[in-house]
Amino acid sequence: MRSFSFNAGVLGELHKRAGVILALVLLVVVASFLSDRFLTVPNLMNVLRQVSIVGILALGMTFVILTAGIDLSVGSILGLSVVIFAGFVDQTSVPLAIALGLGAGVLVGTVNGLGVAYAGIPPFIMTLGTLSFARGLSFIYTGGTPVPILDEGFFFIGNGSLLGVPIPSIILIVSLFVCAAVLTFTPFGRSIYGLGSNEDAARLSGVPVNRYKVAVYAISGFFAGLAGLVYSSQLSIGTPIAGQGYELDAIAAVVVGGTSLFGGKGSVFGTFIGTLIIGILANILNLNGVDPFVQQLFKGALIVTAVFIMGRSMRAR
Amino acid sequence: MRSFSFNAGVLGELHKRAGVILALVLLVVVASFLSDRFLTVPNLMNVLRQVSIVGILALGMTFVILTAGIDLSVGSILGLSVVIFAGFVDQTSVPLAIALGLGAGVLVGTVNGLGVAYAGIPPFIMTLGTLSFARGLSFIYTGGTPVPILDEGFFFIGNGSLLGVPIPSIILIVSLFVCAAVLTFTPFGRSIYGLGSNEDAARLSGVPVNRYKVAVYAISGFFAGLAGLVYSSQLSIGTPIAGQGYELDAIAAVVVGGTSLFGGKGSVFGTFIGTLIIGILANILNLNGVDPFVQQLFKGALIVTAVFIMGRSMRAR
Amino acid sequence: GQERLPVSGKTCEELTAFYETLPFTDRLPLDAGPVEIDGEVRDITIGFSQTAFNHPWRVSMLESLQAEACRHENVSLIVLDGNVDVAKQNNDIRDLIARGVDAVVMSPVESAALVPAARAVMAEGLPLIVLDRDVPTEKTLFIGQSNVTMGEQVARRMVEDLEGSGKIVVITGLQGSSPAVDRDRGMRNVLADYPEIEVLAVGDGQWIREPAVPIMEDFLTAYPEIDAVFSHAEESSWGAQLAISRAGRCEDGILHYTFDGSNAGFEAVANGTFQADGNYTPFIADVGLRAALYQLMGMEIPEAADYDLPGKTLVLPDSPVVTPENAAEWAGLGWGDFAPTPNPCR
Amino acid sequence: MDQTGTPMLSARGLTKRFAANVVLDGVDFDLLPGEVHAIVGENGAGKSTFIKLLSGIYQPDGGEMRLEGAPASFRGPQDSMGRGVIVIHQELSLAPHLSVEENIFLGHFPRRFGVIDRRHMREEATRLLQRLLVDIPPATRAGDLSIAQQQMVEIAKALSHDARVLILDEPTAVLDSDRAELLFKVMETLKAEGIGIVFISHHLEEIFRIADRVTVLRDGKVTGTADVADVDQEWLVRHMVGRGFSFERVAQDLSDRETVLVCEGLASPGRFADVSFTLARGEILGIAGLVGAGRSEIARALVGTLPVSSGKVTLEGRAARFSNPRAAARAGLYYLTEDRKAEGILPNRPVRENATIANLKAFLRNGLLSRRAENRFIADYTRQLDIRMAGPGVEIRNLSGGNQQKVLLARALSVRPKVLVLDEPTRGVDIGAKQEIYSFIRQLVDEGMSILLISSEMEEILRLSDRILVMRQGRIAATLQHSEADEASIMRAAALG
Ligand SMILES: Nc1ncnc2c1ncn2[C@@H]1O[C@H](COP(=O)(O)OP(=O)(O)OP(=O)(O)O)[C@@H](O)[C@H]1O
Ligand SMILES: Nc1ncnc2c1ncn2[C@@H]1O[C@H](COP(=O)(O)OP(=O)(O)OP(=O)(O)O)[C@@H](O)[C@H]1O
Ligand SMILES: [Mg+2]
Ligand SMILES: [Mg+2]
Repeated sequence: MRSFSFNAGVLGELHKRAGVILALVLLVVVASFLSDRFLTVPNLMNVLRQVSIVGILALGMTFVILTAGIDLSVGSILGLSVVIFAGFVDQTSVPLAIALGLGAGVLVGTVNGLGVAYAGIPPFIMTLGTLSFARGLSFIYTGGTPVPILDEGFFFIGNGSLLGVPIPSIILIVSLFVCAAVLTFTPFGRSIYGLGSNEDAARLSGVPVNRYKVAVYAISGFFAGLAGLVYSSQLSIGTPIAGQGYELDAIAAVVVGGTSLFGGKGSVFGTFIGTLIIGILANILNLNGVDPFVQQLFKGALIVTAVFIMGRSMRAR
Repeated sequence: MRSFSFNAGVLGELHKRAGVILALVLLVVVASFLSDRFLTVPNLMNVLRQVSIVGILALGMTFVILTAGIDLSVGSILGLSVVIFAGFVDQTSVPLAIALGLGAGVLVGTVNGLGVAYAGIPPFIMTLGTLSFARGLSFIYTGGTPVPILDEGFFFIGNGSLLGVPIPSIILIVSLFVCAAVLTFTPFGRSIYGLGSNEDAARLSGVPVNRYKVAVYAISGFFAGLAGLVYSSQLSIGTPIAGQGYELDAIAAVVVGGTSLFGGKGSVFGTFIGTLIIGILANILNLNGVDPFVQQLFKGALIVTAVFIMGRSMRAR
Repeated sequence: GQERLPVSGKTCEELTAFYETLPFTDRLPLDAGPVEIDGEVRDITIGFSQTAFNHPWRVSMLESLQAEACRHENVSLIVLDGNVDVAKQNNDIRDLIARGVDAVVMSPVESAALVPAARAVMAEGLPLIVLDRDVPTEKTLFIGQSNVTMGEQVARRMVEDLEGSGKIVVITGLQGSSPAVDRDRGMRNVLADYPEIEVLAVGDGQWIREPAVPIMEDFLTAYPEIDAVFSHAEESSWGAQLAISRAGRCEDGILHYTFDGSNAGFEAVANGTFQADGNYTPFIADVGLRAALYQLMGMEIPEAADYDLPGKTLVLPDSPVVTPENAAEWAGLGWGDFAPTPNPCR
Repeated sequence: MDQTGTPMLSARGLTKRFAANVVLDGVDFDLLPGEVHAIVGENGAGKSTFIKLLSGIYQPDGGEMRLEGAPASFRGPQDSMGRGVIVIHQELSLAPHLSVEENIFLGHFPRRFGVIDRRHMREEATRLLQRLLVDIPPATRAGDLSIAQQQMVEIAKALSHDARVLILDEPTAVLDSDRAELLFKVMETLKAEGIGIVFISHHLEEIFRIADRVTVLRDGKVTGTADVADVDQEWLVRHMVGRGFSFERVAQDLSDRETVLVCEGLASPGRFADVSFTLARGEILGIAGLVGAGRSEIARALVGTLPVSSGKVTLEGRAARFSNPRAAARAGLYYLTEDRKAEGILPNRPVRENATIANLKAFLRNGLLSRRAENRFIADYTRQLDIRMAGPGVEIRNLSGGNQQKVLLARALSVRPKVLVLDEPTRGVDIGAKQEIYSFIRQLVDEGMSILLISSEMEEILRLSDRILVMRQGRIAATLQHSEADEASIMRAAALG
């Protein structure tokens, strides 16, 4: 590994991610043997659209996990933003609805961050609390009944395509590159790695640890809101149970993508590949009509195996 | 705190747990103002029985968290053992069914432990994998249909009383004292604290770290099986979805009880009190007929507040 | 064959025997044997996207589907589990399209949310049969019953038994899920006319037994007088009954009104444990599959009728709520082959 | 000493590599019964790695080990301990949440009927601590102890085993000279009992104080083994680094320099009180004292990580009571920690990022972080400080302690501080690296930087400082000019006030 480390740029990145890329390539090869439909453009576009919601959540989650934190509330934040979108799109205007929905995500995320950074509550607990709280809010707001969305323009966000690429996938990929740029090229991003690697050292080096922690949870909340936008526009409905359990899928994508739960190590590209791995697995099992109960076995086994295969980096602790 | 640390035994224990005990007392006082039915013997016995399933899970979870691990699979292990009990009680004999159900719990727990200790897979991921896997097994075993249990003796385990105390509560309390004794008085128990406190130190001191890690996950699996025994005998039914999401309740009980997610710090008595706090909250909300949506807000807020109130100890990281 | 089918784990042999007991085999009749399309017998693959397999009612629906498929050796099924997640179900249906199935049968998690998926199926020119919960968009056929009217029927029976006044507690299905919402709405529609009936408290039974027990225990503690439990699921009613017996309140004569329509539930009505059971049959998927095959064979679906949503519907006779009066004639005609839980008060 | 007897422990041709990096290369080593065998060498020479092979933490890639004549290959620490090879590792390794007595017996609790025999454990722990003249209640939580106290507990823990071979990897690095002397006394008794002791230290005078023989390691190879009586410091240094050293000190005239930092009556409750001093431009102000005197606390208070109850600080005439290290660094005051592992390095980040984290703004080009600029910066310091590593992309945890320290020094300089606080800057650093760091510090003050130098090493303080503050129990016991300071005057002030 050493000989490459001078090699900045793409090659270095590829090399660092070799394990997870290998896993992806392996899966693609196996998948294309298992189904001749797998490697068709429509199916690959399908996969890309299918992974967009969890993929977006996982991007935000990557920031949090890089700081050695965790955000269990993303599924509930998604649900909250979904019902807000649904409640406002048809009543007011699409831009206002979007602003409110994303704003709610940032708000709950900020509360998480304040609790973690300033009240010293462990991230697992703080976000477990908001998981329950935000879900409760969605239920109260809707009275438990799903709110249909009729606006056609809004529907287009989730279901339209540009140049044959589904818009949700474009949102995911643009977000990916923005996140990668922030993490690689800004002092903030770099400090996130430092803070995750050794919080005390980062603090002594002058990193505004608390503020940055608030920021990462706010970012995670923002992306949960963005995922909610994709969700509600794709499905034209604001259901208060939206996103239940997605936090575990998002965390799995991040970790399968090679980011360490102990912080300081990983990348959003890895997370994207992790998302694809999980998405392709689900796709190929569906294409082959594997018994849904048996699919659960595969899913469980895949997460563990993927982390094991490329795992050296996480065993470091 | 120093001046008390000589004081082993009850007084020391009380002092160390002052925060969480205070929280419990506060809650009891508030609860008895909110409902005159709260402080009645039948209601308190109810609470004690109601908390028994999560309480038993939380005991096993305490072992795992003391080693700085986490076990997300306990809900699924509970589900697996529940369907095994249901599948064998009426077909074979109660003792055989119990042995098989508990054995399955220990087995899955052992797999968790082997993955964490020897394959170096982070506990969060390993147990997330078995969460999915064990749940899949329960579904496959039952074909998705609950299996009724008709045996009267088995029913008694979950619903009978001894001297007015429900048997599930007796199981919980006996387990509590056994766990406390193991953690306090045996080399294994103290080593668990050491290993959670500083794994490298424990390894260098000759603690068989890997074997003990396997053991704590096996213990957690065992208690998940035991909770499954209480579940299935109380409800006379083996449903494959039993225990879904219980892992978060169990973790919440452990952490509200003052055990640190970073390992090395905490006790099963704390966990028991944490369990009671959460159980009493649910009880008092139900007694007052609080809307289930609003209950979620309370639950979220309680977890965070409880950890904050008594939190100094966990902010240590 | 002896091969065990996915999810249900049953063999075709078992399912063929079971087929004889299904209630609607006379609708859209279709002979056993290979299905010919344009005079040729080729493999036909039908995709089935189920809400989730987390409840035996859903498994029973699948069994009725599998039983029909077993009658035609060239018809095979791909069965997917929506996991109570509209986004996942949406994805699943697109995977079915990618897989190149000949028709899609789906039972949506949430009606409005599956519109895009439904449109995608129709855009491919595939027959789309929607079961149980409708989608407000174009489709080949919808088959289902209304949870709202069923909620009304059960509530009306309760009002009759209580003679228009009393105190009740409600244990809902999983909060936010559409049958829970609809059954509740049906009940509220009826109770609006009976101000003397007081809803003391509402708890979330999540369709299952375990959460209903502590909820009911706490309700029993809080309210010395409860006349009836209105529960959205038989399972939750069993949980409530357990709580009643443990609280020593068997003598109170608390009445149970519930839903699901399982054979075990009917037996419990017959022996007096439940007063009414909303007869919500899952055995509509065989009809759905036949409708899809009709469509593939280029046949008209005889009884398809227009209704207030896009597409057509097949109206099935309303199954009456099962009460002590008609419980005997319904014995064995419900779903599920498991025994009822013994009433702990006896 | 019986030079011909069977060695307690011997190694022949022991080789260990990490990936392509050969860390140990054919090491031969013998430990005789009842001898103290010292191992010396530069940072990264492979001393700790050698110890880890001897105790089964690593498995060798070549060569063999023998324990009392019989071939030995240890599967892990448990295995080696079971056979009487006891190690005190370089990194402190206590479990902070366990009590002192539990730490001592962790891994081999005394049992009775399967449970821990607490009474026996308490008695034994008390006896061991008394033997080390350590006055710590055995029920104290280990995490509440000072570093020096923790090290004493480590020693007690080692003594709690039935050791045949005792290996001490830099045990004195965090001890003051009194404590170190105590340890040597204990080592002498153990020696007399026939136990073989391996002793590692960068303090060469300690080698002459306690060791019988010495083996010098350089780049993973043995460059010499000798009876201590036959060699001198010059010989050791030559074998370690291949050249000799001389420490020269030039006194500066600071009378006309402007004052940069003024500290008046600074106090932090329970830690220190009434601390006043001034620091001139280009001055090195040494702060001496016994371990626990409160020196690090002053530094921490200055950069805002410890609360201050009263007092006034000015930096270049401006009020300088900072609430966090960030504000301090912005104003030109930077603190380089004594605890490299806990709050210095970003262990799993590359060297490059470790060097630049404190002032990332300086590496922005067109608003984006420029890896090129960062590489240029680290390359610069790699040359100036002679940092030895495979490249700026290696994770810093793979560097030896001395090289880590040099990277952290580069980090401190990236903020271009006016005042740099160095806390134990050469702790665990070898003699060669130390020399390089010293001359570098000289260079910094020549360029006009002012330095507060906290150190427990008398020689370091005396050699570098222009003036010396001596702390005792949280107060300044004396302020000595360079001309009047010597070891005796400092010790007198530190110990007696
Ligand atoms: N786990 C490891 N992986 C890769 N390289 C390592 C590892 N451990 C040690 N090294 C390298 O091996 C060399 C020897 O390290 P070691 O810790 O044995 O040195 P040392 O002589 O004890 O130094 P010091 O005096 O600083 O303690 C160093 O270059 C170090 O970077
Ligand atoms: N973790 C701790 N918990 C409680 N007290 C501590 C802790 N660490 C240090 N102390 C106390 O703080 C005071 C100063 O400790 P410290 O050893 O850092 O002083 P110092 O003068 O900086 O010494 P040195 O830098 O040589 O280690 C001592 O009284 C010590 O006992
Ligand atoms: Mg070393
Ligand atoms: Mg210090």
